[in-house]
Amino acid sequence: DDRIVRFTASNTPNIDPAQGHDRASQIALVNLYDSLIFQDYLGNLKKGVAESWTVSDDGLKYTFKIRDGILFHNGDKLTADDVVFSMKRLLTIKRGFSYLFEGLVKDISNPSDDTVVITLSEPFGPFLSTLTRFYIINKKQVLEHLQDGNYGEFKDYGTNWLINNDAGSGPYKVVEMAHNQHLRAVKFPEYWKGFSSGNPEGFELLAVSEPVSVRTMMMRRQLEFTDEYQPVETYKSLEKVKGIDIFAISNGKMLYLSLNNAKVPTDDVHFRKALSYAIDYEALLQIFPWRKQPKAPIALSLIGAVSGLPYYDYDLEKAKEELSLSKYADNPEQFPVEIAWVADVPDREKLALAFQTYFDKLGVNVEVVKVPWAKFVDQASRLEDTPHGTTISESSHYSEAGSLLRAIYHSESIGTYTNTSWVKYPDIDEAIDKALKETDLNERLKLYHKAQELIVEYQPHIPIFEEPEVHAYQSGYLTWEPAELQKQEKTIVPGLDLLYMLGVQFKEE
Amino acid sequence: MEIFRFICKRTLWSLVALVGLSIIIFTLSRVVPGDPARMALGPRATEEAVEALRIELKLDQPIIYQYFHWIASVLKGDFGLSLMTMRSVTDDIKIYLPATLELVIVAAIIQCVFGILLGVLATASQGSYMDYFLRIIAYIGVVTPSFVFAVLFMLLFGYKLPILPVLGRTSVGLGVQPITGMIVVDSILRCDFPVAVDAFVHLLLPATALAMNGMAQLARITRSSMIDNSERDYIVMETAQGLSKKEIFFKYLLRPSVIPAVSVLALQIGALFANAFLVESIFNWPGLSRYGVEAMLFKDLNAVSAVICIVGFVFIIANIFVDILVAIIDPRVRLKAGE
Amino acid sequence: MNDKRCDNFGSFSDKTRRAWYRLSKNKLSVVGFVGVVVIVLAAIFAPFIAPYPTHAGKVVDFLNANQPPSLAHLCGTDPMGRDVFSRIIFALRSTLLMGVVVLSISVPFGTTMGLIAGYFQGSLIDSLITRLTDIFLAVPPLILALSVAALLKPNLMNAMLAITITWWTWYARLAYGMAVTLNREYYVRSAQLLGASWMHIIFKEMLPNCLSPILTKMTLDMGIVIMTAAALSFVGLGEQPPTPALGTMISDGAKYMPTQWWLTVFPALAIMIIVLSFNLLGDGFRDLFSTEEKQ
Amino acid sequence: MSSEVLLEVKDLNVYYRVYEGLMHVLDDVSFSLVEGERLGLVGETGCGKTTTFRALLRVLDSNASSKGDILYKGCNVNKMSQTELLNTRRTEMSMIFQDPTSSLNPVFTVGEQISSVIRANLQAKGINYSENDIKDIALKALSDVLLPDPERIFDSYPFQLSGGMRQRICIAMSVATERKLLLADEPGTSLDVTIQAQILGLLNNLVKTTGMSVILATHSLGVVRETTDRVCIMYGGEIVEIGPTRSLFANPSHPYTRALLACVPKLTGEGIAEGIPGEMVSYLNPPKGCRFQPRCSFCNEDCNRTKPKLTLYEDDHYVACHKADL
Amino acid sequence: MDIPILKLSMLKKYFPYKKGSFVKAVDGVSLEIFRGETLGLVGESGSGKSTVAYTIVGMYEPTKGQILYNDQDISSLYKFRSNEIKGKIRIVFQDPNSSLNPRRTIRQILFTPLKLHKNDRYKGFPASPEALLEEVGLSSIYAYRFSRSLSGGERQLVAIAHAIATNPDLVLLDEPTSALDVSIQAKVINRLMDLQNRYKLSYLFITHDLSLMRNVAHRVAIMYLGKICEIARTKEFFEKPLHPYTQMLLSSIPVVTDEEEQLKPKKITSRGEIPSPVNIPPGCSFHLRCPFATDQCKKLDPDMKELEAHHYVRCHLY
Ligand SMILES: Nc1ncnc2c1ncn2[C@@H]1O[C@H](COP(=O)(O)OP(=O)(O)OP(=O)(O)O)[C@@H](O)[C@H]1O
Ligand SMILES: Nc1ncnc2c1ncn2[C@@H]1O[C@H](COP(=O)(O)OP(=O)(O)OP(=O)(O)O)[C@@H](O)[C@H]1O
Ligand SMILES: [Mg+2]
Ligand SMILES: [Mg+2]
Repeated sequence: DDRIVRFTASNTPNIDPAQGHDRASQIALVNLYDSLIFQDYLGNLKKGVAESWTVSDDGLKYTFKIRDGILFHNGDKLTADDVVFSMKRLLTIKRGFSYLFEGLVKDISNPSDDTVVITLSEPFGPFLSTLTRFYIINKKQVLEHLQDGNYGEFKDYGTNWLINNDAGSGPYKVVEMAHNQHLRAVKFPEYWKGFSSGNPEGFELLAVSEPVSVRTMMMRRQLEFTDEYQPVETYKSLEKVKGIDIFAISNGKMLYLSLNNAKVPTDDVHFRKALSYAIDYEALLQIFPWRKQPKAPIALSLIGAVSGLPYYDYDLEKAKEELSLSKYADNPEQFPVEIAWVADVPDREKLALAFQTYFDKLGVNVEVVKVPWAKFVDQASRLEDTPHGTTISESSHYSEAGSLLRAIYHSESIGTYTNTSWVKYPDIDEAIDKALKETDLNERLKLYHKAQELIVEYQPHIPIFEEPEVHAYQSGYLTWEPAELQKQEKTIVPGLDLLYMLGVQFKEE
Repeated sequence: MEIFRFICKRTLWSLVALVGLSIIIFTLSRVVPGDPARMALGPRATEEAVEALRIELKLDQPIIYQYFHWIASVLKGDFGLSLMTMRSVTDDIKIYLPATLELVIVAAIIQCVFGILLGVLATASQGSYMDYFLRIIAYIGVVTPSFVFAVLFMLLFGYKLPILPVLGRTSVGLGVQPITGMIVVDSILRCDFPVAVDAFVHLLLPATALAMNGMAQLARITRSSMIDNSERDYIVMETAQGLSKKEIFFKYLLRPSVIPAVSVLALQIGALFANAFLVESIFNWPGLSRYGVEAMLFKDLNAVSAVICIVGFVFIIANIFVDILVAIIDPRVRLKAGE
Repeated sequence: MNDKRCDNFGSFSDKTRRAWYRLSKNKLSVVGFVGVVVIVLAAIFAPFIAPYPTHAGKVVDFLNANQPPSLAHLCGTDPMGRDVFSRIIFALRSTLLMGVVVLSISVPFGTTMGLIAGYFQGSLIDSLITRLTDIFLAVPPLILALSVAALLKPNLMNAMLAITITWWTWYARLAYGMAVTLNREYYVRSAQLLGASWMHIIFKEMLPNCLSPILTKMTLDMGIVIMTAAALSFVGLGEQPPTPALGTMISDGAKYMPTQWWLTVFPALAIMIIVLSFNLLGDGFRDLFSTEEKQ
Repeated sequence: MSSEVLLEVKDLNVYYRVYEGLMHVLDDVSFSLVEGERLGLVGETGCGKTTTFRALLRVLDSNASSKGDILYKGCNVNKMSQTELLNTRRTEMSMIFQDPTSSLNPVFTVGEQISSVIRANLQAKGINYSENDIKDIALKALSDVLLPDPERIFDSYPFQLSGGMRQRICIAMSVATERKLLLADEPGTSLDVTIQAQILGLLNNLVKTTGMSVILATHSLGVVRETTDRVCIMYGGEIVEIGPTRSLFANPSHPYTRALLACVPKLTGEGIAEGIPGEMVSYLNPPKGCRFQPRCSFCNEDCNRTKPKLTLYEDDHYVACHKADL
Repeated sequence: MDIPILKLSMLKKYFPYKKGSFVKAVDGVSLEIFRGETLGLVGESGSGKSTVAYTIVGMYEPTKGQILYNDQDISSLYKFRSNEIKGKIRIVFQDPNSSLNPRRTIRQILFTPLKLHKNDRYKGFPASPEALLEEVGLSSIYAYRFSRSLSGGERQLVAIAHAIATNPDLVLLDEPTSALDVSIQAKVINRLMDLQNRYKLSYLFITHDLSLMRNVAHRVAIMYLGKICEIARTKEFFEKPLHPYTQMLLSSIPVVTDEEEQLKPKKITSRGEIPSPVNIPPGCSFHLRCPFATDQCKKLDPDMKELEAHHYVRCHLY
């Protein structure tokens, strides 16, 4: 009855906007801080701290007008100075979401108290979308809490303090940050957007993701939302409980079998295609419910993803045909394929084993290896250590195709775990680069299309399915905006975090 | 006097062990795969940022230099920055260590008391159905990993029989100003008894789950040792002198028989730390083991080294403590100590 | 005793007969003996016993996933649709191998170290060995295993190596404790006064006298090693899928409790039967070595 | 000396189960004891002296079974309830164990062990006591057995003391509080003769002043001769001869008794006798007739077939031998 | 009987006890043992008899004094002694039960000394465990048994076999028969004397049993509180005991015949306290219990005097 929303995450968040970037931190940040631009569940860009903005014709200069009357949690007024400070701090510390802006934001200044000008070093189409991840902190408050550190005059830039406290203007403010345990926050009554009557009085983020614990708490009604990493069985058993609903949307995340294109035998495009045809996607959907079979190299829910490409489907005949075209047609069993799965996500083992069985039908020998996350990330940085195949999932960081295309298929991301191909496809690179530079949306979409066609051609990795974000939640006493929208059959575009507390309302008794 | 010298010698040698341990810790933590700088900054960080952090962490220096640098700062009580939580590791440890210690100590007590009690019970009922029953219980305890117990307790007490709290260290909103960091101790020190009770109740399930394994082993060891001793002449004599069964069992038979159990206890304290990880995750206990394993998976060098260091230290202390305990129980060991 | 039977005292047949008598006097150890034989046979003839021998290998049958126990699947099926019973039978192989290899290396090594330290009690060797065991005991096994996994290929062999590295210390401790008391026995003194070497004293005089507790611990350890192996597989070290391992089956299955209880309960039962059998047999062996019987 | 019968043992049989089969150790042992009497129990190693004592107190090893009646003050020990048994052990009978080293608990101080025994005794008698009383009683008992510095010994652990001291502690434990019957199993083996003599004197004193009875098992025939009223000679789990000390030493009638006496080294210095030829009796399948018959130089067919009964030889002096009068 | 095979001169062994004080277990013992001789060592319990034996054999390092074996100084711990000497001086421990390894067969036990001291054997000496068993009068069927299935007497014989296996010169027997009954004791003693005759062994025979001593020893030494107070040839010793403690001992021997009763000296009852070896009283250590003690005894510790040939006594009375 306290109207507190409790949800789980696999770890406690890092609530410093210049440091946090993982899942838990994203949820926390969106509720604690404000950004210049705000995106709604349907992907529309809305005014946030910026009341209005203009873009120069060359797409390099963005001018924002700062809204008047926004208060930080300690009562200070939010000014353009705070915005500039936040961006500079982010770019200096170089952690968290800074990767979205590094090398891109050339300069930021505040010609007046309510104007902020950002100059880019090159045009970047989705820039406004990325700004939803730029959180504004209270300069004065941070400066008051500096401790020793190595950022020159800014000492530690407030990093030590901001890990345990917030200096934001968002709808909720931190009351307790217990590492490895929980984050507790309560409503900030003076929030400029105001609250509706059903909004939670506070929220609690618990760092538990053990399935048993999560399930127990849900059933005891000690938890309102689960995290999205639960094994299918947890959701299935919770689905049967009265008052609990499962909510699943494809949020742009794609699970794929990422292949090492530089190693025998996955270096052969026909071999890769053969594998792509050998997977029984529909059967997989039976054990992995709420997923969608991929129809494009990236998730269809992203702006710019192309539906209607000729795409890979389960077809053993075609698979064998492709295999016979490959260099290894005569003796595929002599070229064992090593498929790694990340130990931290238990469901992945099922997948790896399924691949093993499917590829066996082609006569391809698969060795399944379990690797811990850290080891995998490390292996992915060296060609010779990168396994032939790895099941990995990746989500977009802004709601456009460019995010995933760049992360998974662009040669610049080789050496990170998202792209283990180790082979440059210059035409793909070029298409992606061009698209990202284009500020006109329609033009951009066309270029995205081009890139995706090329990718289908080379098939560097095999998309397995669009991986949805699945949450179980207490539908008995909560209404949740994304769920309501889904009921109205609207397409939800990833961008705003689903666990944005203003989208949650307690039902009136 | 002798015991004092014994403790001194024991402690001195433990220092040698600690140095050895530090070398092993250091090598191990470097050998664990993964690039710490990359892990810290996330997969999307630029190469320059990663390189900068690497230099900051002195990862570009030769390993010997790194070791001495590390040792020097550890001696100053500074374990460096945790890349995972972005806080000073020492600060993290200050939170996690007491939580785990509290858990491990309670588990060790449960283990000790109930293990030995069950052992005595089994000896007293030797050959009867009770004995077989206890034997089966012990085997279940030995072969069932502690996290399975944790899961079972979670299901049983969390759902079917919600009489005990299953998550966290205290109920929401309760807490005390830390002194030692162990909530039960702190709240008693501050005379805040409702919190003490609440914290203690929260300890019960995880500690029991953790203790089951060792408890079963202790029960077996105690039993076999007691049975070995029960035909000794001195027990026959005490029976013949008309001492009551209770006195014989709990005093004259137990004390000489409990020594192997106690020496095994020292080893089990290490095992408790190792097993605590999954139990801590299940009960959302902000403990050191969980922190350690997460740090390890995150390749958070400083945190990993610190955790092994602390655990090793605690273990060595526990070892000394148990040696002293044995010396107290068995005068032959104690009085020989000065030899 | 001027019994006729004295004449063939010590002959081989008499020794075995005597051993068997003592073993069989303890009914439970006969049960243990039979259990061990059955388990070993089951492991050897797994392909003939398991109803679905292929299920130990590359098989995924999602249509049959998560079936509760039935006549077709005695212990139900797992989320991959594989027959749990068949997998348990096959898992016996690696499980037994693991237990036997780890113990047969770490027990002799640890015991020897412990005895040496105990025999030279108070000397430098003693301090060095005991502190060395302290160090090895103090390093969390999971971390040690991770490092081994990092350096070497994550397979069963190296998992055994990782466990062995930590395991010997327990026996060293155990043997040390006993050696320290045996040191003061007159037969040890007598051997010293005779000029016997320390090797002789340790292996011939002391070792036979500390076998019984070591045996007991060893049989209990069968189960503990198996469970430790499961913990290692958590960090990716050990038997690689799809080859089944009992410990891993339990820890993976625990996630599906209580709905798919059979995933945890049956493998746990299997381990229990193994440990129980070895333990009962071990108790029998301990009786064999015990001096309690007065004659 | 009153002549009330304190203890009557009738047809006591004790068996031990071992690998080879069932050992029939005590075979129809019967004797009785009046109040204030001192009975010696003599026999070769393994003849069953300790077994007899342990049967009397019902503290036999777990592989033993005992049959027969042990009537202590008319009550059958073998049929007593646990509480009666406890009371008997606490206040009536007590036993000095043969091996002082192993019969003291190594991890408790001597004082603690003696105090426990005294406390149990006082409790059973319903006497009020304080811890100081107990310590006083214990200290007195320790000095009674001629231990120098009883205070120190009270606080010592058994392993800190020499063999002779430990033996005296076992004795002190049994005589600290008043008992009706003392079963002394080789109480003087590790003591030198002067101290042994004084300790035996102490026991004699107790017999005189408190009317306690003593059964004294020993290998030392000299001690038996000097301190007992009656002697009971055992061979192979049977009583072969029983009678007043004087008469028995003067007129040993059983061949075994004679052989035994011949083996005692004499102060006269005429060398050491050969020892009794032959081996000890096998309890697994003891000879049908007389158990001593295989080693006896006088035996005949009769001895081979029938077991001799204890028969009156002279005044209160019984012998179990077909050839006693030879 | 003229060259001593072993000579102790002013041997002392103190054990540290509490702070600064010592247990003076052996406090200046001088003895000679000749080839083929049995020297009986008698004394009250705790007087240091076992300690003397343990020091000779090298289990303890003497605090002071010398141990000469064939004129060679061997007063060091066993660790520093040559293997040859280890084989030449052997000990039979007080309790045969604890000196035989319960987990080894008799054959294994006896094989060890044979293997270790191969070189010392001359022709005719038993060279196999079975032969050794025969030598001490045990049947070789015992070879494969464990010690726990032997009787006390048999165990003692095995311990003796173990001791003579190296063909020693000197065997220290620490109360070898105190746990045995008289008939078995007789067998053991007979066997020992037999061995002595055949191999010219010397024995240091520790016992409480004076009647036994009367029959086995060539010479007898009496120990009281770490010191020798009388040494004499057996016959003279029993006929003319000089030291009051000796007289006290002899007078309290329990005997079995009236004839023996006559031989005992007049009963001397002891008085006073028994002193502890931690604080030995000044003067003669026996004066507290001595009925003849004078003032001189309280102050001055008497010296050893040779009263008659080979009859030494330490007493102010003479
Ligand atoms: N627990 C037992 N199991 C089997 N046999 C036993 C047991 N206890 C005693 N015996 C046997 O019973 C016989 C009698 O033993 P007991 O101890 O009564 O002899 P004893 O007369 O006291 O001898 P000693 O003079 O050596 O003390 C011996 O042969 C002994 O081996
Ligand atoms: N290792 C030791 N440490 C301290 N004191 C000891 C040690 N060994 C013996 N003593 C003490 O030395 C004294 C002599 O002991 P020893 O064993 O030589 O006596 P003993 O003459 O053999 O007596 P017993 O006839 O009882 O065997 C005793 O007071 C004993 O307490
Ligand atoms: Mg006896
Ligand atoms: Mg002695």
